[in-house]
Amino acid sequence: MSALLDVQDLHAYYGKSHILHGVNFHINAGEIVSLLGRNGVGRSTTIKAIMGDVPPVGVVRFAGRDIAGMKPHQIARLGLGYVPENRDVFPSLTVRQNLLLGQKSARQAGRWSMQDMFRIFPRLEERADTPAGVMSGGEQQMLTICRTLMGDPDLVMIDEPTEGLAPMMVELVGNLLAEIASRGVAILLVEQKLTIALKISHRLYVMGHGRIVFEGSVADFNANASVRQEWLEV
Amino acid sequence: MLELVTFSTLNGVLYGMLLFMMASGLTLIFSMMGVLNFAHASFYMIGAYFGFEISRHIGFWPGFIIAPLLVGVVGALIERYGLRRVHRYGHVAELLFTFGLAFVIEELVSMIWGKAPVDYRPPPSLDFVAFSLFGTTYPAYRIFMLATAVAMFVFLILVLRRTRVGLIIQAALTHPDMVAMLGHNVPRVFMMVFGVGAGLAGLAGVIAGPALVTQPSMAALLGPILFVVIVVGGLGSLGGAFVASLLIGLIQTFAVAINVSLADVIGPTAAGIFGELGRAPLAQIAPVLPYLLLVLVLILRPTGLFGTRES
Amino acid sequence: MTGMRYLLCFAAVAVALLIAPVVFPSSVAITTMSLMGVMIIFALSYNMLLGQTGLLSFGHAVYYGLAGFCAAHAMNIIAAGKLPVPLPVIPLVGAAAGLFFGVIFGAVSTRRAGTVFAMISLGLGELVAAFALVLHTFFGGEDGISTNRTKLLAFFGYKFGPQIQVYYLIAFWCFVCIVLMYALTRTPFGRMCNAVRDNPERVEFIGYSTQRVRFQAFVLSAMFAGVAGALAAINFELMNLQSIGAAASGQVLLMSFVGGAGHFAGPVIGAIFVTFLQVSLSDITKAWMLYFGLMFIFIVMYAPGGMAGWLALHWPLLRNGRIVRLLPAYALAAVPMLGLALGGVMLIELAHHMLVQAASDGPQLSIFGIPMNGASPWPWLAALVLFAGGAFGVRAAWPRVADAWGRALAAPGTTKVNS
Amino acid sequence: MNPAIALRDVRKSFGPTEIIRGLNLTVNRGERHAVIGPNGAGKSTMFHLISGRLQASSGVIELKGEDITGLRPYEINRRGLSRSFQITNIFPKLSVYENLRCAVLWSLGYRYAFWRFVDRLKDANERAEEVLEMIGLTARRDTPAGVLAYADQRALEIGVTIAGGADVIMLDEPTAGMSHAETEQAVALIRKVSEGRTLIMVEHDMGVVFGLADRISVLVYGQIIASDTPQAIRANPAVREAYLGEEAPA
Repeated sequence: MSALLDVQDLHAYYGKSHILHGVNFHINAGEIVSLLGRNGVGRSTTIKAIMGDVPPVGVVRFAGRDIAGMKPHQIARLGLGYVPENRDVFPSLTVRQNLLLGQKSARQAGRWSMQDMFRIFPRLEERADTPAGVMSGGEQQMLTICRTLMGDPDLVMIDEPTEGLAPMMVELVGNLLAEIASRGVAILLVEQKLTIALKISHRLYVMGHGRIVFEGSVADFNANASVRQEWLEV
Repeated sequence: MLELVTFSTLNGVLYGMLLFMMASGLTLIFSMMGVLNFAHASFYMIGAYFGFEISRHIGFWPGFIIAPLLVGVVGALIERYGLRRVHRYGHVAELLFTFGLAFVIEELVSMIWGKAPVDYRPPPSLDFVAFSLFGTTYPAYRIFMLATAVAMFVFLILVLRRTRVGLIIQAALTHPDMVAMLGHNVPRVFMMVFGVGAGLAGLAGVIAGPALVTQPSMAALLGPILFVVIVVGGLGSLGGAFVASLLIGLIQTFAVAINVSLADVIGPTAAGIFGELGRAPLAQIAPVLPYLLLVLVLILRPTGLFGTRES
Repeated sequence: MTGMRYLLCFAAVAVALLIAPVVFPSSVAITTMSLMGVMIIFALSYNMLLGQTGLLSFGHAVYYGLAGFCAAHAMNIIAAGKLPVPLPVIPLVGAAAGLFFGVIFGAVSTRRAGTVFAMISLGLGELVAAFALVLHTFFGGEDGISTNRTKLLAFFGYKFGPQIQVYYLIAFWCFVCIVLMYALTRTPFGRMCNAVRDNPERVEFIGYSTQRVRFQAFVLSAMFAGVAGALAAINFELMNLQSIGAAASGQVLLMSFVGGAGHFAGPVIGAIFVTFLQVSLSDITKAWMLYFGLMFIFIVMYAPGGMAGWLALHWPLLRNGRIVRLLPAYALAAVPMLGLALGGVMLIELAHHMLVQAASDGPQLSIFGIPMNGASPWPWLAALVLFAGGAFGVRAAWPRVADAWGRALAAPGTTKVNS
Repeated sequence: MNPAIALRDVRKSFGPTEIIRGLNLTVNRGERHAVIGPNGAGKSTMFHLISGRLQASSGVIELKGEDITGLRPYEINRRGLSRSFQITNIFPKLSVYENLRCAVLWSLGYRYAFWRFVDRLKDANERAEEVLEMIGLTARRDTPAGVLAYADQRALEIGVTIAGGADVIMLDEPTAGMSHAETEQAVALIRKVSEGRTLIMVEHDMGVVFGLADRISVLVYGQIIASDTPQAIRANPAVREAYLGEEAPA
């Protein structure tokens, strides 16, 4: 069986800076995969390159199609969802309008409806008609994930969803990720912390200096203390 | 006095609404693409000329519909094959491109239709007196202009607030990249907004042409005022553009109507202090007022009345 | 460049200015060259803003025009009062006036940069133009203010009646201004102008106030524009509202950009070229303003460095002789380009003639000396074929040019130019 | 003696979100101080506040005992603080040499002079040459800065920062985006240029941090949670928690 997302020898540059030095990894349909690593090792750049936000050099195949060189909106339309790290909610629009914009067209019927979102996060329903800009960081994080889900992706790539969140919120995010996976949607989770990643991931990748430096299951990772020390800890 | 106030208010609001029909497109384009479109008033002029040309052959009403659409298409094509190309050289190049475009459009128009004003008239169906007040008559065509402008305004608000496309536009104003990554074709939205903005300006031209003078310098006369409107209102603020349009519309019409000089108001000393300026009637100084307002606003409130960003 | 090379360069400029009237002695040529001299100063002063400091102004003619009016009034006062002031110092009056208005308006406009600065400059330009319509005493209304340069104190016996004497007066000031403005670029202030243009943000982190740099650049630039304005007043013996308005501001922008804002010599080339076109093209075709605009758009889209930028791109190749490798590709591309241009010109001329002149002069016209009938479809067809064929040919030939460039640059011993 | 830099209860909000929440930090004179912390903790914001690019919502910032809160960047720079940027921030069309010369002009007192030639300013030229050699770009002296290779641009970024001779220098991720070999060179350069000065840097590469810093502060969620020697920081359970999200072992 071929992977849902297959990345081979991916390079990427920010201006003149060579950030990715040949990244290889893959994600199968319905799988939860975490991409770990310290700040600045190229995790965010990896997803941005896949999304076409940073020009990718190398092979990026999604659902059997070569997507390197496509425009971000074309890639999104193929079923690849992206939740950015800086939680780009549309601040002047209401929560409901933000969610509506997640849909790619007005008539789209997918795995997720607005009601689903409100059921999972009652808080969003309470604030449905308030501008998204006035919500707390955690609520905005929920909103961005839900907004992406409204587009009915087959794979969501989520960049540091727990960054700066209170422990209770972190747990909520964890639950949401589990719910996403339960509907057969694959997840690529980019994280620095291990809290959620170790709990829910099927497989892990660790990045260092623009390359993948470790690949394996959670058990493999736990068994290999040197990886943790060299590439993640202070 | 009451007569003067009534008619000046009517005309001022009318002029203000016309300004807003252009300023709204200009503001949207600026907010989205960061481009101050120098050629925006040129679209207004093309609208008037297209309207004139069509009305000559098949009548005013077809022109009223077709001309703005044509201008919109021209605008969209210019965005797609001109502006988008220049984008990579930065904002200065974009500004210069639209500057050159305004120049070329003026030359083309005077080449095709001549330098003298053309005879673009209101349709006979609207060529009557709407009402008369205190012995002065008010033409029905002006009422029609006002109605069109208000209808346009309502339409714009509805599209922006109530439709999906409006939502996408609002979101793309601040976060174009994120909007694209949700699967919306942002470049196409830009092109559309540019086209619709141009079309709105064209519509303003179609309806203003018969009331004012349709001539090749009409763009150059109006363009700078338009910039005053959007800077005074606050760059990127649609509400600000609306208020500033009305403000400038009213100031201009009242200034023209009131035939008083500074010397009449504060006595002959004014002439001593302000010299010629003190003696000149307000009507003569009227063209200066918008720019004076612009400079004042920039000194006292650099973000404009409702703006949030400085540049 | 070493000191010796500057001296040589300036000496060459001086010699060129001196002998130009000998080489082109016709009265038309001398009138044109006088105007070019004025425009060179004006365009260079504009480029202190656009090219050196990165400020796009749409109202630079304000300083040129106001200084011109001041100079005209000064000349009239001097003549009326028989004051012992000779004509050659009048440009200093212009400089002072430019400086004065530069300080006043600069204080308002240089608080901001970028698009907002551009808008303020446009607004100030319109403001002054609108005031000029009201203030008849100073601006003279539609007629403007006329003056008589010969009524001033004779300068070593010269009364500056003949145009050739005026030419040398302008040439002298032109030379002085070129040297001064070039010298300015070599000072700490000049370097900081460039730094502000390149990266205003970082400038604040190496100890400089960007606003102060912009203000100083603005004031000095207005001063030089003032010199140009005073020379214009001397040259025409008349200042009117056109010299202060948006059209004049647009023209100086056009000159600087077409010539190339990125190089010191760019505006000089632009001023000479555009003035020459204005004088010569306006005789040949009535649609010259249109060509002008199209040329400008072409340069914005395809050669944002202007003519000087294009030359500078070829300079290293010319020096090491590799330019010959480009010639075949250039020759190949030149043919369709010529076709494209010819076709375009024919279309415009045909359209212009049929729309504007045919009613009175009939459908007969001549383009490049070739007579044709605008009412017949054949010239139109020919023009279309030339235009479309040319466009197609340019597209086809372009990869060859790019390829030749790549190879000429990649050849060893050439300084690599990355983009 | 007053510390080089002191921040007292500094806060900064963007709209409703508070990014810096009562930050306290002391950097002693002559030390090399690294600031680390997870993404979004507010490290760059803190740099912007100290250097004057952003204005603090409340709190006090002192430079060598002098209150610099609310001053413009150039005023702070003139008081002896100079900073670099995370994203290279040089003068792209000017040559490498001109970049450095521009950076030394103010400190040598040339201000906005338009009556003297830069080429004749002996001290400015000597200083620029000196820095040029120090950052190892002598061979690229006349190249426009915009076409330099990335690592060279980063070196120039540091050069422009130190050229003015400020005694407090702040480097924002000086090795970001560099390869291994380039990072090593950068570390050597930083060591050299920070000799005898106070250095504050934000850095993600732990090798660089532990190799250079005398003291380390950990910034999490807008607050400094620890400020100590490298060994102490490595052993600090709160730091572990912040980085890995694991409960600290009891």
